[in-house]
Amino acid sequence: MSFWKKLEAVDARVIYLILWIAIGLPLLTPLYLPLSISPDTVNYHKAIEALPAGAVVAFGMDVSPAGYGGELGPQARATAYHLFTKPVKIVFVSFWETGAPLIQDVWKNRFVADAMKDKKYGEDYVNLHWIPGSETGMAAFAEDVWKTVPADYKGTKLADLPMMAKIKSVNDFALLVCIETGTPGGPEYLRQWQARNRNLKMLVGSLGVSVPANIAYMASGQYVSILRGGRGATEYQYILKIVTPTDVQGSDAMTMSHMVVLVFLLLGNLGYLATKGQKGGKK
Amino acid sequence: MAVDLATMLGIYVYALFALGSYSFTYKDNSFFKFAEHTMVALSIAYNASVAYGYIRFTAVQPVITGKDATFLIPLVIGALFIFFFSKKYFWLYRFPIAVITGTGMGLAMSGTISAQFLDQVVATVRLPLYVVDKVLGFRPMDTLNNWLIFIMVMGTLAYFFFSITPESSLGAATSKLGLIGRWTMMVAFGSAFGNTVMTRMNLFIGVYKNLLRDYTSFLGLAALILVVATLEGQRAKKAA
Amino acid sequence: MLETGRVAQLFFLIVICAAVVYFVETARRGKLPKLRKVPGLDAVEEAVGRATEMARPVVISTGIGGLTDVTAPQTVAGLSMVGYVARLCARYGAELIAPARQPYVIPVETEIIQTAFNEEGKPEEAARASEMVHYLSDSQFGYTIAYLGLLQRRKPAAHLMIGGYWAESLQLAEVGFNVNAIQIAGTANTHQIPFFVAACDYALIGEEIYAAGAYLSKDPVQVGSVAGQDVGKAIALVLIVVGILLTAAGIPVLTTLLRS
Amino acid sequence: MSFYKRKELPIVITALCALLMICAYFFKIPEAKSASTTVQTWMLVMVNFSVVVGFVMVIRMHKRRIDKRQPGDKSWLYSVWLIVLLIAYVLLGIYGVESTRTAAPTNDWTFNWVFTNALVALDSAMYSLLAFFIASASFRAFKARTKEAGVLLISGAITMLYNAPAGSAIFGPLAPSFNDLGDWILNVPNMAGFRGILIGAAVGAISLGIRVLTGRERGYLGAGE
Repeated sequence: MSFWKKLEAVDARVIYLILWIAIGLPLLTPLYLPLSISPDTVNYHKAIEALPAGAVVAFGMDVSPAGYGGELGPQARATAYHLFTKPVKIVFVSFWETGAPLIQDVWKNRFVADAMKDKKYGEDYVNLHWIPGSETGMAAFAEDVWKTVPADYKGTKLADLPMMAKIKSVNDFALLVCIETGTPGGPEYLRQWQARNRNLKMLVGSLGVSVPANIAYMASGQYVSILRGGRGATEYQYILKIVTPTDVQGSDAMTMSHMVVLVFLLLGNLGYLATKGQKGGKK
Repeated sequence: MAVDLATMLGIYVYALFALGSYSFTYKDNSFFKFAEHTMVALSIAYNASVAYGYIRFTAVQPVITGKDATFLIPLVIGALFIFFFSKKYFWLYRFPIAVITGTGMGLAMSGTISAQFLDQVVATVRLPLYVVDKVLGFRPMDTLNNWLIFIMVMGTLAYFFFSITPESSLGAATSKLGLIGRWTMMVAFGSAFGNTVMTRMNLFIGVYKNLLRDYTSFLGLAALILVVATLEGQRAKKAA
Repeated sequence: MLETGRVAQLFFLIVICAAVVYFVETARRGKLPKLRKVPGLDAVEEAVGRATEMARPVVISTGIGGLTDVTAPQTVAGLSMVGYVARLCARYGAELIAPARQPYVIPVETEIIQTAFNEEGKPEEAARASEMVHYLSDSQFGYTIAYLGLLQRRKPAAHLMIGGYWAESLQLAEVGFNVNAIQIAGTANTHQIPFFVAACDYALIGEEIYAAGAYLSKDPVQVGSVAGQDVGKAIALVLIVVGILLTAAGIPVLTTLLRS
Repeated sequence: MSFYKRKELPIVITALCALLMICAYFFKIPEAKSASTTVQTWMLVMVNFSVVVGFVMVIRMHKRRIDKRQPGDKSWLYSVWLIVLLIAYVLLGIYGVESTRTAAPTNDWTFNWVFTNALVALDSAMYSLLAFFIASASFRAFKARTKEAGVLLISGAITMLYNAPAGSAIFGPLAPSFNDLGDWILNVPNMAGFRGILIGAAVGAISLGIRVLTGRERGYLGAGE
């Protein structure tokens, strides 16, 4: 048996073990590998910086636990932190049943909690929790917020939340930040919110898997910008200067994991080219 | 650092389920099946609970207090879902489904035409095929990119024409254009592939980080699961 | 009366809908529009032929989608392919295995296979159609584990996957590759297409599975809507060409019109 | 069979609801707009009842597994656990809603604890299993057997290097040019490809809609006449 054939016949579990070790190393000691910042993240940051005082921002927390546990958690926390440092009003809402309780999890983050200290619930920000019905829920919310959401997450009536007095429909929002796992997400907001309010700017916190499709919406100007998966989240943290050692470890681990896959891909294909023709039968 | 019991227990539960799920990569075993069944039960129960909360306070409350009795209508129609399980009255189940599908379809259709059709067309139409910057003058790279986008978008669209057969001259031209489209999409799917790797790896890193919060639970449970899975594997081999 | 900025939208919505309705209705009245053959279909016949030569089975699955939700068109396309492959298997005498995830897909699939074998004049095999459909598990990962086991045990020479596939696509394609099967796969789930292209011999991309399904089944609604959708795409293409030339000529009239 | 039991009436209702939404979106008719908002809010209530179907279906299926258990096979115990846990967690959720007097069961401490520690762990871990499969498939299955697969893999490899935070560093002084290449792939061929796919998908969605509206697509209404 040739070297390549032996290599190809390796137990998949060996590959899995290599992955555990390669990612584990940077998680134990940060390597402080370098990082460059992509233009999309810069534009994302700029769009929030440019918000005028008093602007109303919708924060769509449309995430699954898995999305939040991976790339979207850091994105959501960094975005919330950034928004809370600005003199704007924020309406948190979720069209994913699993996303709503995670809004409170975002608030627990050290940096977010710190930025929230001077903000008053009901005057500067509200949490309207979960709205069912997916795309229909979005349409209903866009047309009539008060009719769709009678009360906030604690059961307080909207009439008792001062900032909601001026927020009746999608036309009252200047910006929508959508942290999206899937459907409903950005495209549904485009169809139901931006189609009704052509002036609504949109920022999207995107999973890596959705980046390629989201680029098309960005190129057409429908989205102002996007955060590109976990990479985008890390870059954004760097811009905002809220990077912790754990984040650095995560970023290093990301590099390591990509390198592992690349090496496997390379070895696998070298082996394939080396043994090509020996196999027979298979094109 | 003192950690309260609930937090500690939480860390162990998290590790049990995360490692139980990962144990599938070693071999199928009881811990994985336990994790899988727990996930199904919890996710359905979670959705049912939030649904209950919504119905309770958005619809039932206004009806009970007499504030808005019209909510009785969706409550009754919605309740027809239960007839999904009746052979005799199955037809009743179709009414709530009809309202939900119709509303969703209507909204999606009216929104799609602007957001995904016209806006994407307009964005392509707006690309200048000869880019001149006021300061920098003629921009060859930008010009080339715009041409490429123009041709590649057309190619991708052409690839998905199915009712033009390649015998006609129009068909031959379309299939040539479509070929460009197929290659364009291969590059695009490569990009999708790379970005999928990023998402999956980041998710694993996120869980891994949480597991590393506490070494005792992580390593202890990992060892336990490995031993049990190995023993189970040996027993299954003997039985077979 | 019309909302501002939505005139063009309504116009194109009506045009696309009308095109689909027109082609579906003429197809129902017996005038089927001609569809081109999707290239992957030739590969299917070759794969089944090879399985026959090697006396190894053909495995075909229709994904993990349902028949009652938005994933239904993908499953239906997969079922059309099952019918085609079953006919080929009957003709050549290859063994057919069809793993299934959704319990309610099973009777439909069994009937399709039965009809195919009957039409090819193999009534004895047709009677055993229900043994060819393997119900594995309704849970996504349970289905995957059982499917992988099946591929490893039976070592098919041809492995086809047409329908809605999600996370499992990768593992199925990997194991199919490792048992040296010729693999032909297709799905409309964009995220999964790269895995199919990278690990399979032939990949049907996105809408191609609908076209292949319509081509094979000759179902008027399917064929009609494929033809009708072509009109929609042709409109986009013409708008882009005319518009970009007008823009180049410095006349942005089309953009204004489309936004009206 | 009587008229109302057939599929025609539901199809008419589907079409009417869809047309109402379309009218309210395109036309300035206040009556249509307010009617559409009302139907939408009603729909948001109705759609919640659909969880009952999944709930009962899964219990039935696992009950069948328990009933059909074979001696020596212990796997039915998982079904028992599933049913018990399912019912217990729903009861806890209902208790949470009633005791906190809010629509969110997660306002209850215990319910939220299970959500954060069990459900979040399971969801994340199950989906991240893919990380392992991608790694092994990269080594064992993703081969440049055709030119197309070759192009895909090269584009994928460049994207991965570009995405890895320190990936482009291996190019040393050429790193910025490499990043430009990564950006170019994303913004030119990738964007063009996905734009084409999006336009095609939009047409497909509209086509599905009109088929449902005209009653040519009936799968969503279930089997039977």
